[in-house]
Amino acid sequence: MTTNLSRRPEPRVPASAPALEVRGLVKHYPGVKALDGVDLVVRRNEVLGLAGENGAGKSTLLKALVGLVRPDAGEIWVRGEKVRLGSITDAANHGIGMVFQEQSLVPNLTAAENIVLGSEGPGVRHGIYRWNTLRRLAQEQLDKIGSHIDPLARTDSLTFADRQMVEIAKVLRIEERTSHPPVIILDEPTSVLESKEIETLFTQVRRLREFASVVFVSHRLDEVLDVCDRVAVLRGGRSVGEVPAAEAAPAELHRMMIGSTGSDDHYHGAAAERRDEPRRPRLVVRGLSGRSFRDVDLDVHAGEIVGIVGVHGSGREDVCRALFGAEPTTAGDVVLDGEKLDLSGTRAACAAGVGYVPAERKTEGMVGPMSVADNMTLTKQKSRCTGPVVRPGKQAKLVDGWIERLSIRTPDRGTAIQRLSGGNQQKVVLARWLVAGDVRLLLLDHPTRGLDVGARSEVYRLLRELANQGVAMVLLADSLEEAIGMSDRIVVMSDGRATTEVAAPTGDKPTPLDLVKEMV
Amino acid sequence: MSTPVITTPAAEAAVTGRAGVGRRLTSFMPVIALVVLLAALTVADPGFLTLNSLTAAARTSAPLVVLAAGATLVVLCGGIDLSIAALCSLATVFFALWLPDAGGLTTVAVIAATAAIGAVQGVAHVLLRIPSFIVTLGGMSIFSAIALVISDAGPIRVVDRDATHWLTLYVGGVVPMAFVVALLVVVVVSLVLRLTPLESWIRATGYSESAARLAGAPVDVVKIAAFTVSGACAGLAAVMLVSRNFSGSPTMADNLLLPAVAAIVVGGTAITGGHGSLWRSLAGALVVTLLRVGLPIVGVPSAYEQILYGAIIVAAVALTLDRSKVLTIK
Amino acid sequence: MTVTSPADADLEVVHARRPRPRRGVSLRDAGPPVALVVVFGVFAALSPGFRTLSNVQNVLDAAAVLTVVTCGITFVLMMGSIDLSAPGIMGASAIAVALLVANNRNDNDFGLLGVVVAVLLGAGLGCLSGLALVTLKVPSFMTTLGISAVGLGVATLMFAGVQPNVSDRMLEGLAVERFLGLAHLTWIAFACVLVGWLVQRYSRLGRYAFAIGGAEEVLALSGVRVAPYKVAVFTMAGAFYGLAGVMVTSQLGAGLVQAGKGYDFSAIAAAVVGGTLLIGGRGGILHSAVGVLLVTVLTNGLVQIGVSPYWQGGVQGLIVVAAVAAAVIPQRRRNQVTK
Amino acid sequence: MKFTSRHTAAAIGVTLAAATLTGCTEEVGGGGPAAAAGACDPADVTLVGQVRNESNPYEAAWLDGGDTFAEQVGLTQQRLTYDGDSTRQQEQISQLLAGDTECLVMNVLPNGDSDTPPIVEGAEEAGAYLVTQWNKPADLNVTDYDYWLSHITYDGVESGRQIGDALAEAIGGSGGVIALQGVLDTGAAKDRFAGFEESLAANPDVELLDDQTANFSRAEALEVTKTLLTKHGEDIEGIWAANDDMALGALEALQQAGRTDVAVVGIDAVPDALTAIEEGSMTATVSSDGPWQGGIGLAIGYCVATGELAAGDIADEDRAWFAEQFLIDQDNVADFVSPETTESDFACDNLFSRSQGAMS
Repeated sequence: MTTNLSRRPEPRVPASAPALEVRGLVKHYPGVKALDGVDLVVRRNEVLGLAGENGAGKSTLLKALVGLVRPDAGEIWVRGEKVRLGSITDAANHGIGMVFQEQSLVPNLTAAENIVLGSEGPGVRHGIYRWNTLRRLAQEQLDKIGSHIDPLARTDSLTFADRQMVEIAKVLRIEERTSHPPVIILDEPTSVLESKEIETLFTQVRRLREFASVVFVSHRLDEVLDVCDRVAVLRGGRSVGEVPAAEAAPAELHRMMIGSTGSDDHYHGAAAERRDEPRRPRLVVRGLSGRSFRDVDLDVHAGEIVGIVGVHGSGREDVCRALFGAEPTTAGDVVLDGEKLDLSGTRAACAAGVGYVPAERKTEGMVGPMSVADNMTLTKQKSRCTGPVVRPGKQAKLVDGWIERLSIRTPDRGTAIQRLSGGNQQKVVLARWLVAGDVRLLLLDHPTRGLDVGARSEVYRLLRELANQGVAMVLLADSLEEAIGMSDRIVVMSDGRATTEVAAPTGDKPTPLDLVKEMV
Repeated sequence: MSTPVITTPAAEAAVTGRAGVGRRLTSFMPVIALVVLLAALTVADPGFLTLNSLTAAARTSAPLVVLAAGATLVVLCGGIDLSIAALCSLATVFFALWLPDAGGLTTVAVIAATAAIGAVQGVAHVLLRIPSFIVTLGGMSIFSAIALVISDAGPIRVVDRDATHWLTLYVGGVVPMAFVVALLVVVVVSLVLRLTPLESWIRATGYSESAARLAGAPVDVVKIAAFTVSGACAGLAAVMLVSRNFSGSPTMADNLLLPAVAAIVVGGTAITGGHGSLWRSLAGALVVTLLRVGLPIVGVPSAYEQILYGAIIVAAVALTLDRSKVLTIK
Repeated sequence: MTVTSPADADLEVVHARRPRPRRGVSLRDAGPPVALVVVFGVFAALSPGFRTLSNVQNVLDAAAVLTVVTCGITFVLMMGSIDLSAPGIMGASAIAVALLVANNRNDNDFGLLGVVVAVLLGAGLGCLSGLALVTLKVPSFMTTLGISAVGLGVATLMFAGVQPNVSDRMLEGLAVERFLGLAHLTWIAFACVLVGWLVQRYSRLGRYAFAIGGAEEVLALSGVRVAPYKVAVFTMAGAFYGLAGVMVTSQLGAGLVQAGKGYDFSAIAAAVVGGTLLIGGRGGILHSAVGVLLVTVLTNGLVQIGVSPYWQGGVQGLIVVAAVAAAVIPQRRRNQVTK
Repeated sequence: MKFTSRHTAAAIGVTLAAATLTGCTEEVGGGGPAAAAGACDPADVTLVGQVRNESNPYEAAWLDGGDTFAEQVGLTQQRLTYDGDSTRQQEQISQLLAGDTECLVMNVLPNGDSDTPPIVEGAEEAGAYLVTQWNKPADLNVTDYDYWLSHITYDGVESGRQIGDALAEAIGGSGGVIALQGVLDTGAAKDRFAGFEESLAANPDVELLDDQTANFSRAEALEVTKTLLTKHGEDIEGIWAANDDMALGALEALQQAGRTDVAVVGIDAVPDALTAIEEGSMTATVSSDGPWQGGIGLAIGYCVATGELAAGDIADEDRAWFAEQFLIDQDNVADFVSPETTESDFACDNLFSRSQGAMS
């Protein structure tokens, strides 16, 4: 322990007691100790960052704080008072609320309803909605964070960033339940936001600090350091330390998270090794148009990684999907290795040696309840079949081989993929395209979304190796830094068009600021 | 390719025990339910558990088994086929009408026709993106209408019984041929699924259609194939019914729809898709058959019979459904 | 089942370049009413018998029972569940009401109270299927199928071999007496639509049913206990079926076990045609009411223009499929999930 | 798990193949019937009555009649209902025949004509005594079978004509009428309508405006009649219904339309129809005495099973016969309000006393 967190404040002085305190929290799951005596203090009017790799126990801890998980041992104190949080309502009554990683709004209700959902108060009398009151209540919440959303708009008609605002407005409702300043937990609020939206969010977080305590969780350490006052680090279900954000550097945090010194710049490590010789163009896209993009030209050479950057609505995701045949096109030619690529459907793309890693891993990337082996061999039947017949032995050998080569941590190949951690899931999804050894073009839509630093590094390394073997890649990166670090060239898309192309060779990388100028 | 260097000693949430006794038990639940029901019926009427009686029940169950087996494929893909019973009725009419001309080929012709009709539904579902519930609900009324019109709303006697005689035989003197055929359908289809990539495609489609599609699984083809097989099974079930009733009628099998769906669900196949199997439906169909014929035979009055039937199928599903595999219960 | 797939979200983000937050009814809801007008127009052009005032009254009267059943089923469908219990619940309530008001079987003469008890019986049976759903975690498809069988059994028990004939003036009058040219039952159906709409729009129950269909897990994360609302929705649906059973008894002047035969699928078809889709979170009472009218107009019109009764079912089936196809084709996407 | 299943599947496959090779036989267990002569101890006889459902007053009364007979001979009747579902009827019968069939007596109402052959053949094979009523394909001869003792029906043509004539008389010999047909797949529905057509031929001024099927159902008759009333309006002066349930449905439709001037006739003499005739809202019906039907079928089987009556002694004209029926109108309705069967109706020497002759 590098901290003095386990100090028990005695006697209790409510007035100066921390907003939230966790002492020795323990939680077992079958086969794993998710929390192994975590201590944490959240002071009043501060933004506390919470860092830790996947599996460090962050999400279990957060769930315990909002009553979704009942700890096996340990205590939770709120403003100097020991509490038992049996449900999310309990937590809300104690002024603790959480913005969940995956947006937790009901798409077909109005924004106002979502904001007051579960705590309608005077908005609902005897089970009857009073729409005017409801709207006023919601408006009050939106005003708090300075948002101008129409409270009666249907939530699914709002932009993503607006929905995030609704989400925060919703969490702030817990103020109504308690006279004390609330504790707001933000779990990975930025993972799907673009930089401009992130700025707006940070402004709101700083504003929240005026009257509340905030727990901020993110995989992006730079963000954590940017917005937080203090950062607490978890590792292996334990608190391993905390640092004032002003004094800390990402490298130091990273070291605390993984327990050894890691490379801050994990993008470039592998890149340095790559052979940088000119290659023939593998993918040639001319004048590709679709519902959300027009006249997109794109060249990708064998062994090259081309990043596409752009804000939400730039159409880059759709271009990516269109190249895989998953989004209709209205015009344009796509040639892969000299042959016209059939964009009529995903099957044709797969057959031509195109692979796609979707952004939404859980719903689109993998089939959760199915085994690692089945997920890995779902696409390339030749790899496990003789004629039309699946050869279990062949499949087992192949899958085990890839599990080993990619260091996929799984009890065995028959385990349901949904029971693996995010990074390992993503490796299985990537392996799907590699098993047949015929992949020529990989389309990567946020391949590292939701992965921790360690898992990210592994994915980067894997992608680099693939590039060295001559696979062409189109990368929609999670952050500008990632795009810059990983790509050889960067195409900027804006409003459905590919506007600029920026070269990004090793040693002569553009800065994020250069790109942002082009994007807007 | 080299092994990545960075290793993170993180606790794996994934490490949990292998299929425990509990999970093994859930996968045998349909059979357990069947045995319990049989035991209960025997207690109610000791005369029920005789070879003859079981043979008759097996013979009775054959069309239901076949119908349920076919529709199970559609359910595994995440859809539902409400048209099986109406299609089966239509097929009995086809059979009766075609038999004089087609003779021994009638069986094949009928199965081919219903398979084609099933395929058409599959294509409509896939191409027009209409939910299978609606396509097959529409199909149900359309097939009934066609059957009524071509049969002139009446049953058609089948005088020439040679074409269906083989189905009324008994294998080894005990096992009804119709049941053997039904078993064969279950076994053959199960084996085909297991031995080819079809099973993983079907499951992937049922669990997560978009993931399956983005993994390049031939989702559309698999779905159409499922509907085709379901149609073919309706045709085969029709031949079985004709062999039993010596006639074809436009409403003959209509009342088998809900029992067939009940059989699938009682077997523990998730109505949301992905999880389940044909042998489960086989067990489910036997449970439903025992309920349909067993309860009145052991002397349960008709009013109580319905109440019991309702209560027992709900209880059976509560027993057999493996909730760890089904995420949402709607 | 979550309605918005990630692909959906992307699509919306794209559209968001021209921000157009939607408040109320969208264009895609306009299909069924337009279809209703078109179908009505076609029949009116084809058949002089169809366009008479008395036939319009007849259509509205004929739609009454189906409307009430559909009101109930709509809430269940909005949650993304399904309900096949209408035949059983209607049968039970039909016999119950016939035995409770003045009749030829016993000396009961509870009048309106009898009606209330029958509706409560329906609500009770509906409650049972809801309870089985949330406590046993059995899919609603099966619980409601089971409850339907139970309802028929209860009805047969009460029937006891002798048809109960209603001699209660009030109950018989509902089907016979008219107000503004429409039978009282039809006005009851109107009232049900109104009540249903109010519940859907202004009650927590209705809004939550809608939300459960939209994103059930979100409600749980917001601290809402979903189970009671699910049970309540099934209970309310049961009450509607109970009322429908009473209405059938009023029309027939006798309690029939088969009073609700076929209403399960026709109500689902009507709701779906109206735009209340089976995935949940879409549509509503008014959509379903339009669907009921569409189906009833079709039935009536096909008889009026002399289509063979054998074909009528088939034509209706085709139109249901066509209506849904017309509704979904404009929104078709690649990689779209259709169950 | 995977591999276990695979092996199981393979094992099943092999077993099946082996079983198939062993050969197929015609039937399961048990010997064939020797002759249809019974020597059962009266106490060993099993009586089974099977009708569509108990939620139909006529059929419930039928089963009650069966109970009355069973009580008379000190036995109980097993009541079976198949909910109007042909498939289910066959399933029940075959399950029943798989049990002890030695002294089994069945009195069955087949769902439709086409359902009779498999029942008959099943009973013949199992050696169970069978009496069927109402529905039988014309070309299926009772005399070709040993255990199918008798088929009883009412002359549908006659009843259809009788009520047709009564209807014509009620509307004064001329005017428009509509007809509600029964389940088209049944002999009863066809015969009755044929009889009505005879009546129409005899009353040329009565015009048949429309005929629709309402499947013997009260609810369907209500809807169909409503639609036909809007279609033909005042032209309708009479409604001919192939059974009383439909007639009663039509009465409701008339009441809702505020029409009191339309004559309605039906067949079956269900209690409600008799009440309606007493009240004057319905014109006529034809009796078909459910309780007697429920008893007589069992009685014939019982007498043969116990040896009191040799199957061979039943005259050919008593193997398929029309039972006596009466036209009921306001004049004689009082006599039929509570139909009763007497013990002597079911005495072994009096079984065929209600015969109106063999089926032609």
